[in-house]
Formats: sequence, structure tokens, C-alpha cells
Amino acid sequence: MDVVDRILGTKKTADSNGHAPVDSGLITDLAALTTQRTPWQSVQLARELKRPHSIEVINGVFDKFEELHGDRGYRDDPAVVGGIAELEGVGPVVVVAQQRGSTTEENIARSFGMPYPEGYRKAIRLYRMAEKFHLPLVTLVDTPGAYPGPEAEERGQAEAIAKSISTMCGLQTPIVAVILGEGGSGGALSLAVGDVVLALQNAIYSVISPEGAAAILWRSATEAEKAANALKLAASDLLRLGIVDGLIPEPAGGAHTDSAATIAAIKTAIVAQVDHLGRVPIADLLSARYERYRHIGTVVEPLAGIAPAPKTEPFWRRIMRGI
Amino acid sequence: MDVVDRILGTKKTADSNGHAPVDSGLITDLAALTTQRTPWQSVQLARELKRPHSIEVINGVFDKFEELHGDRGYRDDPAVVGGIAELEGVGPVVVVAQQRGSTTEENIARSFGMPYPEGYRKAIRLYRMAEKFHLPLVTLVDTPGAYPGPEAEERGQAEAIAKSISTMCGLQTPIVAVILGEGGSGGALSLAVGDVVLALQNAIYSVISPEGAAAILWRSATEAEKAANALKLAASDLLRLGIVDGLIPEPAGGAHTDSAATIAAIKTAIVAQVDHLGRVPIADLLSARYERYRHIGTVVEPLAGIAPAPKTEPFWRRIMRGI
Amino acid sequence: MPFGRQRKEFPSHLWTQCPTCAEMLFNKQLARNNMVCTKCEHHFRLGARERIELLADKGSFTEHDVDLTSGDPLGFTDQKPYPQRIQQSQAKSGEKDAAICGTVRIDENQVELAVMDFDFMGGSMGSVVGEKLTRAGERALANRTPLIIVSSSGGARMQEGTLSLMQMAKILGALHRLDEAGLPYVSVVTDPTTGGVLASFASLGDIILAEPNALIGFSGARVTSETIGEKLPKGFQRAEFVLAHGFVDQVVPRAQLRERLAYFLNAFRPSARDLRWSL
Amino acid sequence: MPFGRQRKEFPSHLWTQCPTCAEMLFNKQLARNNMVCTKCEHHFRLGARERIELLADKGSFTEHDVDLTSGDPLGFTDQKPYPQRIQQSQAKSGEKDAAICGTVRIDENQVELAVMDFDFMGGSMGSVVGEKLTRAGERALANRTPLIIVSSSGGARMQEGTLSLMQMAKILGALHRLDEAGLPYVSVVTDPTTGGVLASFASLGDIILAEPNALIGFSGARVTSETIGEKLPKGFQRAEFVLAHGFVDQVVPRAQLRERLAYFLNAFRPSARDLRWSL
Ligand SMILES: [Zn+2]
Ligand SMILES: [Zn+2]
Repeated sequence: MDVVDRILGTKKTADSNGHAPVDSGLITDLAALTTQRTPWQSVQLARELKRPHSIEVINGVFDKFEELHGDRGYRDDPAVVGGIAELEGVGPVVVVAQQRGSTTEENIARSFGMPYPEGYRKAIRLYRMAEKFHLPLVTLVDTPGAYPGPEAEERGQAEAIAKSISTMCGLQTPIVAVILGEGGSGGALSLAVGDVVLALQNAIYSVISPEGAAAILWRSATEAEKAANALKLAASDLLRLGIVDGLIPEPAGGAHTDSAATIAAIKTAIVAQVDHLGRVPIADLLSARYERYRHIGTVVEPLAGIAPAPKTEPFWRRIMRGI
Repeated sequence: MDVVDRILGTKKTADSNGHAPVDSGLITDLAALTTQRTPWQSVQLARELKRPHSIEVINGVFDKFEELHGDRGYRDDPAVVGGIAELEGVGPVVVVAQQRGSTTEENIARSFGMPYPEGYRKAIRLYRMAEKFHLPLVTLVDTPGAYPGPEAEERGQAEAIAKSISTMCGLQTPIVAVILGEGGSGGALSLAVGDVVLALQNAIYSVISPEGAAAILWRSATEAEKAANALKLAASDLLRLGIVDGLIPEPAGGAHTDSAATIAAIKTAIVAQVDHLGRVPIADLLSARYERYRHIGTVVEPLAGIAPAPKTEPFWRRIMRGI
Repeated sequence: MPFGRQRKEFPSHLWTQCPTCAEMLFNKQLARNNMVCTKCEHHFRLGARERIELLADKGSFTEHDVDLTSGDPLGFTDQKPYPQRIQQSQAKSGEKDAAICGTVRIDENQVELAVMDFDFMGGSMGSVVGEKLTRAGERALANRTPLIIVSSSGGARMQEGTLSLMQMAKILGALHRLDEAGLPYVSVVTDPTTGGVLASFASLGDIILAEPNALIGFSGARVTSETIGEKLPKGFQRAEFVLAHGFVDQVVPRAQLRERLAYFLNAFRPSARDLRWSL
Repeated sequence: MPFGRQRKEFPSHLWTQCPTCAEMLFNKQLARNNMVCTKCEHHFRLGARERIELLADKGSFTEHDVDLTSGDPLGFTDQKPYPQRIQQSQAKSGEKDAAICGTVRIDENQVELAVMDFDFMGGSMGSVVGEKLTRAGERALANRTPLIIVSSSGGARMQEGTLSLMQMAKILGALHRLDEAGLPYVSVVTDPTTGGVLASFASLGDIILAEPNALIGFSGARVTSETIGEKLPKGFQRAEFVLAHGFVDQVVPRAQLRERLAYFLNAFRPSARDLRWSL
């Protein structure tokens, strides 16, 4: 595939320029995972109140973050934080993140990191700004999901999520998405369509919360641990399934035991990925982004042969690693 | 100017195809105005409750109107009516209009034809639909102004109007705007940026209502008639100032005395204009639209010579008439 | 049906009671009326094959991707294994999964048509639905024809976990290409359309049509109600409510759906005029 | 100033009372602090020339269209003739009309800067303001530089009738071309910005910055209040209110405005990277 070749060529040029390998500091091989946790342990760690949240991560990873507010239509949603910041060695980027609180007051003010439609519409506005000014886009995902209240329904939660995903699909600028903690369903995906999608080692990303799945499928909320196992929502599962491209290692006790080290690892990963993607022609990037999602999923087609999930690494992960 | 030449060339081709002259049925020469009314009489006629309003005009001018609803963000505003319709001899077009009521109940339901921000956002959505599917856009203007309540302010009345005007400035499809009755300030302009702007003979179009101007400038709302004279808001004044390109004649007693005849005249005018504009390459159309507004206004520049309002017909009116 | 006497007089394989007007409806007549109550116009759910029958020009339907079936990428088991659920649904419905796709003509317009089937695991969207809808979008792009998707779904399929979630991005990627190519996409939203289906392709049509009284919402009303701990407004998440809030273009009775779609397809068909405009 | 004693102690050509904290401020000190109260940071209105001084790199301002003045296209007379109003405003302010435009450098970025002057007929927008701002936009497009407009206006100028209204479309036409060319436009909204100025260029910046407590609204609060016949919410139409409702990016204290503008101009400056992206 010539897109792959062109992108890999770009990568080699970057390497010979003295840059570090793009996957430096990332776990892209499951065998390299030293700590093994159960999915349920990951769920607990991902939701840990003291886990570094988006604003703390933004302030640690980027310089001179200037927050930008508002959706130009209804409200500034504090559950979504976005703006422009400097990324060391790269230059200005646009950052969009979900922000959950570390205290009860902050959680109430930010609706526990559950965006309203206007939060997604603010995100879309900032995506378009990134595109207009050719700034790479970095998103940080950390949400239990989109806010499920009646006002959110009335103002078009579904429409806002759909448009956010659609906008990211065609956005003419590089996108790096990082799942920091909890990636809750469509409310997370609407910030997580990217050229490269990374996850922290103990992050989770799921189509439904384990509690929700337990209530529906096991008819008992107490079976959440069982559901967490079945849903394959842990970062290591997501890596294996080709949903994320690499894991950012956390300290042995979890990210909250050493925020500074965690944030340093996030910074290393983001710098490498944004730097690499910035060297790829935008048309190639958009083709690869389309293909990245195009090939996720497992279908069986008896007459035309079987097309199950790729047993080897998907090509976009090879692109990322430059091999 | 080569754009003008190209557009005039297009016009000649249309004529030699057996089409009627584009200004047929229009008053483009003030000397041809047989009925002379005072501006204040025009204000009364423009606001006449029984004057044909947008839905009646749409149903008379177009075939098979299918209304489309909603702004995809907050609400469907009944003060703005829009959709797709067939225009005889032309094909499908997008129509967007302000709708005031003919009864008190309808007026309350449609907030007296004063759109909320979501009304303008619905309009913008339909403009984009016209652009995507290469459908000409016809707008009908009839509003006292944008709704001035606190909810409209909170949801961004100013932003919605600004974006609507801006969208029309760059919209890649022909636009014909018709001022049916009252053209109230920015709330009207947000539907009235066009390649050709027509007005009914007794329509008005003003930066502020005569009552509002009287209250501010004469410090007395009873001086509204004086203000109406001073503001030059009558259709004949607008034609002279180059703000509208032609007048659609009304029956001697005013449009409300013979709706059918009025609507027939509107149809003749719209068909001719849309048909003509549909023959002009879109790049030329956008250049001429830019120039149309670019040259409205009177400034004096002592060092560089005087650039007052054009004494002869502005070029875009010549384009419309094909001379 | 509160009375035993009624039950005997109206055996359920012959009669259905209308939940809106309580009229007992003869099943054959109900089917002949496209599952709309002949007395009060209550819209019952319509099967995917019947929907295609209703919309397509007679005999114009050519089905695609007939044999695409689901894998079990997660080895998922809740109260029974996922492959067993699939097999049972296939046996019960006679369909391979929750979407049927094909090329049709509607009033002479060639169109890619995809219809979701609520009877198959609640119309849930897993890899097969994602793949079939994406291919439908890609075929529309390749043939430069419009795309129509009729939605009816509880959302993403939990048994394929995050892979189901990714189908939203996969389908929207294809729809985005369709949009950039200037091709029409019409979304028809039927009862019920919720969750990840509503939060992706169902909400983004150039034209969005809904059926009367269809349940249309992102979060289940139960979840929403629990969130605020109070009763929801009347008509909440019903088609007419969603219309008033600006998210669908029209609520169209089923009897008019075919002609309405034909109208929009004809309006959006490129004309000779377009060539001149591209000068 | 309720007491005669105070009036003598604080003659108004030397002192100004802060309307927020009631502190008596020495005029020279107030001017040195860019018309911000030294005690409570209340932002007084700032003249257009002082604004340019505040924002532009020292000595970098080259004014354009200095001598553009208003005609009287309508022969407008209210309580006095329009030309007389213009002349009086010119004599009082020393300016020709309600906007001053020029090319400046801000932190080494060449920028077209337009500043409205509320002191000139309430900053009202007639043909001259429309023409000057449009030319500023066209210069930015020609030179491929950013554009900054600092708004302060009661809206369109009634004395030029519908011609004033048309200036909104004229300016937005130029801004639309700027946007299509990928050039940045930053709107700075200061006290007060209302009517047709807010409903056009002031509301459409890539970045929109407002000054603290600035009055920002489409309809006058009096009109709005009469419409509902009740009191308005606290802080209605003030910068912080408008921020909470999503229509401005930041409320920026005047002391930080210059560096904040510089930050965004630098962030939006095309880099070598862009060339590669256009491949
Ligand atoms: Zn019934
Ligand atoms: Zn003070």
C-alpha cells in the first residue's frame, strides 16, 4: 500500500534527523507488560479520584496553555476544557479534553466530566480552529460518558456526539488522542477519533460501563466485575484488539501514586507522535485515518472467505512504530 | 469589468433562447412608479395584517413545498419557515422565509415573525443544503426584527445574525431575496444578502423601526412619521439608493387588496431572476455579490477624490437588467 | 386484553390489539396497512424486509453482503455465549444480522438502501452492522448515488464491546466521504432509535425523517429519569418532541414515506445546470 | 459625588470617581494605568488612540484612510442636521469618524488593526466605518496578515438609514474572504458593544476577547426588559455573562490584552510545517 510506504518513508527521514523512535516510552507489545491487573482493578484505577486529570496533565505536558471558552451557541461547558498550548519541540497545538473533578465541588461544577451537547460543540469549534491554522490536535479522554439528563437530550446529545465524531473523521490536521482514565462510550469516542490513539496502562475504554452491562445482561448491578472481564475494556485488551496503538506506562502503584512520572511519560509519548504525524502529508494522513477505523471489527463472510480481526499487527500500528 | 461582461453575455444567451427579459414585470426606473405614497403610508401597508405573508406567498409562487424543520441544536423556530420547493420552469429550489401571523394566535405562535437565534441557525442549515445540492436559494423577508428578549440574547441573537449574513456572503449558489413587507434591521438582513434583492412596491427596509428612531432621535415615539420620512425606508428610496435592485408592483390599493395578483407578480419576478442567475458561473456570481455590497454607502475622501453614491445605476443593477 | 372472553374471541395469531386506541386489529389487515392501525394510525414496528418492500420500486431490490455474519472477537458470555445468541436470533428471524442492505430504485432513482432490523437482537450494532452500512456508503460513493439508512436500534452491541463502539467512527468515516462528494444521505428514524446508532449516522442526514411517535433518544428514559430523580416531560424522546427541538426535518406517516423520499431524491438529483455552475 | 465638599476637593478635571468602588482617582494616574481603577480594576472606556498605543509595538502604527469622512446620503435631519452632528463630533474628538485603522506590529507580527471610538457619535457605524473596516480587511487579505478589530459601538448609525445596515454585509463579505484565505481575525469586544456591530464582525472572530464587565448585547437592556416586562438576570449582557453563555473565548483584563493578542498571533502564524502539509 503506497500510503503506508510514503508514511514509513516520512518516518525514516525523521529518524535520520536524530529524533527518537516514535514509539519510545510506549508499550506496543503485550509481552512487555510487566504488571498484570484484572480488568476490574483497571476500572478502579481509571476512576481513582486522585488520578491525574486533564487540567493537571495539560499543565504538565504543555507550556503556556490558553483556555478558550464556549460553543458559540448556548453555553460554555466546564466538562470540556480546550485551548491552545505550546508543545516542546513541536510548536503550538490545539488541546481538547474532558475534565472530571478531584473534589466533590469540582465534580458538581464539571458534571463529573460528563459533557453536555454544548461541550461537544465547543470541541468541534476548536477542531475547526486547529484545521484552519494547521495546528495539530491533541485530545485527552476521561469521562464516564456523555451527560444523560433530559436537558442534554433536549439540546441534542446524540447529534452533538455524531457531529464531533464525523468532524474528527475528516479533520485536515494530525490528531493524537490519549485515553487518560475512563473512556465512557460515545461520550469518549467523540473526542477520540485520531491518527494515533494511546491509552494509559490502567485506562479503560468501553461501549458501556461495567455496571450498566451487568444491569442489562446479568440483570444485577453487582455482577459489574464479571461484566468488566467480558467487555475487554482494559488498555491491554484494547491494544490487542487494535483499538489503541500503544500504552503509556504508569508507575507500579498506578498513575495517582506518582503524577509527575505519569505526566512525564504522557509528554514523551505525545511529543513523539505529534512530531511524527506533523511530517506526514495530510492526504496520506486522512487515508490512513479512514483505513484505521475501516478495519476495526470482526466479520465472517463465508462466500468470500473469512475476514476476522487481524492476527498480526494492523498496518496503522506499524506506521506508528515505523517498521 | 470582465465579470460584468461575462454575466451580460450569459444574459444575452438566455434572451436568444426565447426567455423573457429578466426585468419583465419589475419596476427598475423610479419614473415608472405611478402610485406615490408617503413613507408612513408604506409603513402602514407593509405591516397590514391582511397583507400576503410568506407561507401564502410560498404556496402561490412555488409548487410542492416541503417544509424542513429545526436548527439541529436547540429548537425549531416557527418564525422562520424553510424547505424545498419546485419553481416553474426552473426546478427545485431552497426557500427560507420569515413568517408573521395573520391572526393573534398565529402571531403569538410565531413571535410576530421575530426569529430567535435558532431561527437563523435553521436558515443557515438550509443555506448550506442549497449550496451542497446546487439549488438556488430564494428568501422572503418580513419581520419587525430579531426577537429582543433575554432568552434570545442568552442564546446568541447577535452571533446567529452575524453568521447568517456571513454564510450568505460566501454561499456558492444563486440567491434571490424579496422584501415582502417589513424589513426590520439586522433581523431582516440576515435573510437578505443576495445576488438580486427585490422589494414589493410598499415594502420597507430600515436600520431601525420609525418608532425606535423617533424615541431615540426625537425623544418622542409620536414622531414616528417624521422618522419614517428621514430614514428613507420606503421601497422607492431603497431602489434609488441601490439597496434593492427592482420593485415588484402591487395592486393600486396595496398587496392585501388582491393577494392573487400580488403573488403572481412575485412569481414572475422570482422565476425570471432565478432563471437568469442559474446561467451565471458561480465564481462570477460570488464576485458580483461581493461588489454589490462593497459599493453600498457614501464616503468622501478629500485627498483621493470623492467617492459618493453612484449617480448612475450601479453595475449590478445593469447586470440584472442585462443592459 | 383484560378479559378471558376477549382472548378467546381474538386469538393472538389472528388479532393484535392497538396499544393506543385499544382496537382489535386483524393481523392480515394490519400487515396490508403496513403495520399502521386502521383506526388511530398508531405505527407498529415494521420488519426490515417489509420496509424494503414498502420503499423500493417493485422488484428493484438487489441485496448485498447477504452472508456476512458475526464473529465472536471477545469470546463473550453473559447468561449465554454470544455465538449462541447469534444463532438463536438467526433461527428466529431468518436474517444473518441486524441490517439488510441493497441497491434499489425509488421512483427511478438508483439508491443504496440499508434497513436495520429491531427483531434481530434489538437492532444492535456490532461489526456486521458496521461493515454492512460502511459498504453501503462506499457503494453509494463509488456509484455516485444517494444513500438511505432506516434506523431502528437499541444502540451498540455490548457483546462486541469497544469494537461495537468503533463502528460509529467507521460508518461516519464513510458518510463523511459521501458528504464531501456532494452525495445525499437521508436518515429515516423509526421506533426505537437510541444510543450509539442515534449518536452517529441516524442524527446526521442531509434530510432526517422520523416516523410518528417513534422513540428517539440517546440515553434510555430510565437512565435519564434516574439522573434527575423526577418525571420526564410529556412526549419526551418521541418523534414530535425531537422535531420541536430541532433535530428532525419532518415526522412522516408511513403511508407517505415512499413518496416523500422520492421527492427529496428528485430534488437532490444533479441537473444539467450543475455542469454550468462548476465553470 | 454627593457632597459639595468633595466636589471642591476633587475637581473633575483632575479627579474621577470610580463607579464600582467609589474611590477618587487622580486622572493622570488613571490614564497611566490605561483607564483601569487602581483599587478595584474597574475598566473605564479607553479612547481609540490610547488603545492603539496600548496594543501596538512602539512606533509601529501607520494609519490608513485618515481623511475618509461621511457624506449625507439621506439629507438626514433630526433635531439637527446630520452634517452638523458630524462636524461637532469631529471638532470635539479631533477624529474624522468612529473608527481608526492602520497597520501595526504586535510582538513583531504585522497586523491590520481597526479600533472603534465610542466618543464619536457613540461609535456608530455608518458608511465611513463600514468602508474603513472593509479596507482594513482587504489590506489584511492582500498582505496575508491577521486582522484585529476592537469594537466599541452602539450599533449602526441611524442617520445613514439602511445604508448603515448594509455596512454589516459589506464588512462581513471582506471577513469571509479573509477566513477562506485561512487568515486570522481576532475580535476584541469592549464596553459597550451592541446592535449591528455585535450582530456582525464583533461576534465572528477566530478568537473573541472581551474586557471585564463590558456591556455586550444585541438589543438594548431597556428594550429587552420591556419585552418581558420584568427584571433581567444579574450581570445580564456583561462580558462574564456572555462568556458563560459561550460567545467569547476569554475575558481579558486590559493590562494583559497586548500579550494575549501576541500569544494568539504567534500561535496562528504559518510555520514551515504548513508547506509540508499542503503536499
Ligand atoms: Zn389504534
Ligand atoms: Zn474602583
